[in-house]
Amino acid sequence: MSSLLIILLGSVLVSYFALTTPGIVQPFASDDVFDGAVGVAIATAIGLMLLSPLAWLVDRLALRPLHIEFLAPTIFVVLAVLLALCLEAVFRRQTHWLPLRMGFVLLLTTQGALLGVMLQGRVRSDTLQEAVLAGAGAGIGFAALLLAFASMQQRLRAAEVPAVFQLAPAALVTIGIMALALMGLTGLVRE
Amino acid sequence: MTFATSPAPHVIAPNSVRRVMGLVLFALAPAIVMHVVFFGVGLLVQLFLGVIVALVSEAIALKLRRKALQPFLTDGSAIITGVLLAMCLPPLAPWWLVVSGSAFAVLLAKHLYGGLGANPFNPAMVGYAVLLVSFPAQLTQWLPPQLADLQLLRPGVGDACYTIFMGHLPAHLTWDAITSPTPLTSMRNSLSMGLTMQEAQANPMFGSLGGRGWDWINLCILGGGVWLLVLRIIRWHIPFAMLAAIAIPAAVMNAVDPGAYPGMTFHLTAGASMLGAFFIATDPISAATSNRGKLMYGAGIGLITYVIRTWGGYPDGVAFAVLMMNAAVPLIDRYTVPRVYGHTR
Amino acid sequence: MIVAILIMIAIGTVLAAVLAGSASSTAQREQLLTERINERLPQTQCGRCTFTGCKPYAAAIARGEADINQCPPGGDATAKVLADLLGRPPKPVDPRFGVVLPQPLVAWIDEPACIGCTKCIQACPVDAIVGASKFMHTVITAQCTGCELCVPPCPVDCIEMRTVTEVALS
Amino acid sequence: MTPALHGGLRLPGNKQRSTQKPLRLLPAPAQVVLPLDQHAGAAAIAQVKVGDRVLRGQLIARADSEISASLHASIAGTVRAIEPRPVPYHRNGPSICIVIDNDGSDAAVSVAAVDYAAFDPRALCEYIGNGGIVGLGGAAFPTAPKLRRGQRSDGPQLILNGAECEPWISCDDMLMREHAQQILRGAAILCHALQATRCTVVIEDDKPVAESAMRAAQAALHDERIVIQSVPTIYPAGGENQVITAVTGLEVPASGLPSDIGVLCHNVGTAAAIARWIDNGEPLIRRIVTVTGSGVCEPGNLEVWLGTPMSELIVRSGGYAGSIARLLMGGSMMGLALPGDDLPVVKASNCLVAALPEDLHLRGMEMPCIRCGNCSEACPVMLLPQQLHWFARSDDCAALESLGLMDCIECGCCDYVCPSQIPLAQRFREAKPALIERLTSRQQALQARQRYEARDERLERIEAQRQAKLAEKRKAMTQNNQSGG
Repeated sequence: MSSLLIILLGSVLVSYFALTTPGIVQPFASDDVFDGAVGVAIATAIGLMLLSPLAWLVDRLALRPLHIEFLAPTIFVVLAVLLALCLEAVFRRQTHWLPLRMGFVLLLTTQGALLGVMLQGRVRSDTLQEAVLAGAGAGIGFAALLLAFASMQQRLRAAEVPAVFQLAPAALVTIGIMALALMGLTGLVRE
Repeated sequence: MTFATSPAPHVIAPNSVRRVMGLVLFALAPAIVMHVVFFGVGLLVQLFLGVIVALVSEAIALKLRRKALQPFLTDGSAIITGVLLAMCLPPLAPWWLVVSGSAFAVLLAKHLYGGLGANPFNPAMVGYAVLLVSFPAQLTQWLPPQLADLQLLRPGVGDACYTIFMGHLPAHLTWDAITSPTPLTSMRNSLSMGLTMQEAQANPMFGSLGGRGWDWINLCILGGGVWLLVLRIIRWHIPFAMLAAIAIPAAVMNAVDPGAYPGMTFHLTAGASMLGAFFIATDPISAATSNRGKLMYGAGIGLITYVIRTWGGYPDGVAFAVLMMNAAVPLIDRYTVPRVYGHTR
Repeated sequence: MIVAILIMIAIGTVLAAVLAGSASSTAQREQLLTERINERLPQTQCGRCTFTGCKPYAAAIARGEADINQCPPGGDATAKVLADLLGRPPKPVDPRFGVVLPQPLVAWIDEPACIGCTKCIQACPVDAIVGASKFMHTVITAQCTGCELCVPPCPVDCIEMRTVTEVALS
Repeated sequence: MTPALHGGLRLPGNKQRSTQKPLRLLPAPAQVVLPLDQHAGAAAIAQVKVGDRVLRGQLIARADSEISASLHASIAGTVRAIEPRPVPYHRNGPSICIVIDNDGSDAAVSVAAVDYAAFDPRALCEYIGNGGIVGLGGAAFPTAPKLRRGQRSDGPQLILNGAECEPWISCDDMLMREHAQQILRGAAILCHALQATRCTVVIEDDKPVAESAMRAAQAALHDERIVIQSVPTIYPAGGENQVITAVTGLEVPASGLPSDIGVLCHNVGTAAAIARWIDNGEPLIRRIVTVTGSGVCEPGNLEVWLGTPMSELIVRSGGYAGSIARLLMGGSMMGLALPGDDLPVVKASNCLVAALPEDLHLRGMEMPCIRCGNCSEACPVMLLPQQLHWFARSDDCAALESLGLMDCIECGCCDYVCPSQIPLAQRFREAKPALIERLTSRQQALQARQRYEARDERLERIEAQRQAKLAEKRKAMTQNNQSGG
C-alpha cells in the first residue's frame, strides 16, 4: 500500500505530463484533443504497469549479476521502446486515441514517468510483488490525473480567464492546486 | 399604443444569488454562536478579518477586471469564502494567517478563473489548504472547549485580540497552558502511542458523541444543513454521500478492530465532517452537476477524508479531499450526463 | 566490460529492426488517419489545396506532406479541427490557396445561353449539374459545393458563382 | 397512475379572471389583415388580386407545398391590398398579408356539409386540409400533413390536448365548457381519418367545470373509443411530448415523430374547428382568444374573426386599465411580447395578456451562473441547462449537440427558477441556429462525399469497360491477321 502511493505522488508530480501532452496546455473544445489525452493516459498507464515489474526482473536477473548497473537507464529506454512497439501493434485501430504522427514509440520513450518508475523500482522495491504494485499504482494515478486535467482544461475553455493568465499560467495554477490537493496524501507512507 | 418587448419567459420566481448566499450564511449562524460559546471570541475576530479581506480582494479583482463592483460585492459569495475559511482556523491564530488565506482564495482560486461561477476549486478550501501546507505549526494551536467541569485558564476578550494582532501571547499566558489538541489530533496521538480506543476516550475531553464542545458545534452545523435542505438551497445527494462514505468505513474498521479505530459517531461529529458535508462540499460552483455525479463526488470526498484521517499525515483531510474531488468534477460530469427525454441512452 | 559492449551491440540491432519494422505499421496507421481527417474536410472536392480531391489532401496530411491550413472552403474552423485532431497549434487558412468566402457560393447557369455541350457536367466532381447533350443544363443548388470547377470548361461562359439567396431570387 | 412529469413548475394559473363570463362572438371588423404565412411551413399562394370581391369563407390563398395551409377570407368585402405588414410572430421582418375591407354584406360562400364516413381516410385528410385547418395549440402546424404522416396500418391512438398548462390562457377551457359535443364530433372525424381505435382527451385537474362538461358530452355520445383523462396541473404538462408521455407512458423518440410510437396529438380547438368545417362547411376563419391580464377592464374569452386588429379586442374588453408592462400573445411563460396592439389576430393567437408590472416578475440584472442545479431539476426534458449555458457561452457546438440542445422545448422553466436571473431559454433559442447550420453542413458534406465517390466508381467502371472492349477488338484484330496471314 505504501509504495503504491509514493510512486503515485512522485511520478505524477515529477513527470511534466501536463505540459508535454499535445494541446493540453491551452483550454480546448474538441473531443479529439481529449481522445488524444486518453490515448496518452492509457498508453502510459499500461507502460507503467508492465515496465515496472519487467525492469525489476531485468535488474535482479541481469544487471546485478553482471555488475552492469550503469547500463540501467539505456536498457530501460530500450524496454520502453519495445513495449511501445507492442502497444502500437495492439492499438493500431485506435487512431482516435493517438492522432500523433509519431505514434507510440516516440511518446513512450520520452515519457518521464516511465523512466522514473523503472529507476525507482530498481532501487526501492524489494520484492517483485512490490514492483508490480508500484507500477499499477503509478499507472492508475497517472491516467486518472491526466484525464482529470484534460477534462478540466476542456471545461475551462468557456471560463473568462483574464488575458494575462490565459494559456500556460492558468494551466500551471490548475496543476498547482491539484498538486496542493495531493499534498494531503503525504504521511500515508511511513518510510 | 406601443409596448416594451423582452424574450419569453416573462415571469421568474423571486430569487437571487444574494438570497441563496444569505440563507447559507444564516444557516451557519448557530454554529458560529456555539463556537464562540465554547472557544471564546477569537472566532469573531477571525471572521471579521476573513470577510473584510475577502471583500477587499474581491473589489480589487473586480476593479482590475473592469466589472461593476456593487452587484458582485453584495452577492455574498466572497463573504461565505471568508466565513468558511475563518471557521476552519484556530480561534487565536495570528491575523496574517486568515488574511493571506482569504486573499489567496478570492484572488487566485476565484478571480483567476473568471470570477463567480467559473472556479473549478472551492476557494475557501484552496485558501485553507495553502495555510495547512505552509504554516502547519500555527494551525495546531487549538483551544480546549470551555466546559463547566474543566478549570482551564481562559483567555479573555482582551487577551484574544492581543494574541491575534500581536502574533504572540500576553506575558501572563503560555501556549501549552491554554492550548489543547482537537479531539481528532488527540485521538490520533494516543492511538499512535499504542493506547487502545477505550484508554484514549478516557481523556475528559471526550464526551458521549465525539469531542465535547465540538460535538455541539457539529450538531448545530447539522441543524443548519438540514434547514438548507428543507429550503432546497442544497440537494441531499452530496451531504448524504459524503457522510455515508465517512460513516461506513469507520463502522467497518471499528468492527474489524474496535481497539484501534474510532467508531462512526466519533468521525461524524469530529473535525469538519458536518461543516464539509453541508457547507463546503455543497458549494454548487465547484461541485458535480448531475445527481449521479453529486453522489460520486460526495462519496469520493468522504472516502478520501476517512483515509487521510486514519492513515494520513494531517489530522483532518476534508480540505484536501474536497480539492481532489473538485479536480475530478469535470471528468465526473463528462461521464454522468443524465438521459434526455426521447433518447435511449 | 565485454558483456556491456555485447549488450550495446544487441541494443543497436534491436533498434534497427524497430525502425525497419515500424515502416509497415505506420503505413497502415496512416491509412486510418487519412480516413479520420477526410471525415473533417468539407468535401467540396474543389482542388484549391493543390490536390485532386479531399481524400488525396487528407492522405497528404496524414503523410505529413501537406499542412492543415490549405482548405479555404473549410476556413479557419476546419483548420482548427484538424489542429485539434493532430495535436498541433491551430493556424489560419493560408491565403495562397484561396480566400475564405464569408458566404458559400454556388454555381448558376444562365440557362438561355447554355448550348448543352455537357463539358460542365463532366467537370462537376459531385454530379450537381443535370442536362443531356444539346439540351439546356441547370445546377441543383442544394447539391452544389461551390468548387468552381465547372466555370472554366464552359465554352460560352454562361456559368457564374452566386450566393444561395441570389440564386433563389433570380 | 399518470407517469410523473420530470421537473416542471406549479405556477399560479391566473385563469379565474377570464372564465367568469361566457364566450362572446365579436361582430365582423371594418378591415381584416390575413398574413399568408401565419402557419408553420411554407407560406400560402394568394389566389385573389387587389380589387377582387370575396365572400366570407372563400378560399383566398392555396397551400402549394407539402407542409403549408390554405387561407380563407374571414369577412365578405373587397381585397384592398396584398402587401407586407407587421405580424405577431417570429419572422425576420413584415410578412405579405391580404387586407380585406368589410362591405357590410356579410355574404358567405355556401359549402355543403359532408358526411365524413363517406370519405376514405386519406381523402378525408386532404379534405380537412382544404378547410385551412392548423393546430390551434399555439404552434399552428398545418393539420393535413400531420394527419398524412400519422397514417399507420395498426391504428394509432389519438390524443386531444386540453391540458392548457400555461398561465393566463383559458380559451380551451371555455371551448370545452361550451362546445364539448363539437370537440367530440371532431374527435370522431379524426378517429375515422386515422383509423384510430382509441381517443384520449387530456385535461388538467384545475379545470373541473370543463372536465365535467366533456364527461357529460362523452356519456351522451356513449362512444366507448373516447376516454377523458385528468392530469396534474404542472407546467409544462400541456407540451405535445409531455401529454403523450402522460397518456401512454412512452417517450417520443428525439429524432422521430409521435406517430413513430403510434400516437397522434391534436389540440381540442383543432378538433372543434374540424367538426365545424366538416359539419357546417365553415373553414378556419374564426377562433377563441382569451383577453386577460390586470391591464384589461373586463377580461374574458372572445370568439374573433381572423385578421381582426388586436386593439379592437382590447376595446371590446373595456380598454386598458393602468400602464401596461407587456402585451403578450400567449401566456406569460412562452408568450411573445408584442411591440404594438395594431397587429392582426392570426390562427395561432390563443391569448392576449395586457400585463401590469405586478402580473409579471420581470428579469432583473443577470448574474453569472452559480451552477446551483435548480434549472436541471425543473427541466421537463431532463437536460442540464447550466451545462448548456456554460458551453453556449463558448459556442462549443460538439458539447451542445451531445448535451441535447436540440431537445430543448424552450418552455422557460429553467429561466423561472434561476437565482442569477439568466435568460436561459433565449440563450438556447439563439444557440440553436448555429448548431442546426453545423448539423446541416455536416449532412451536406457527407452527401457530397458519397456523390463524389459514386462518380469515381462510375468513371472507373466506364474506363474498365472501354479498356475491355479495346482489348477484345485488339484480340479480334490479331486473330484476323493470323487467320488472314
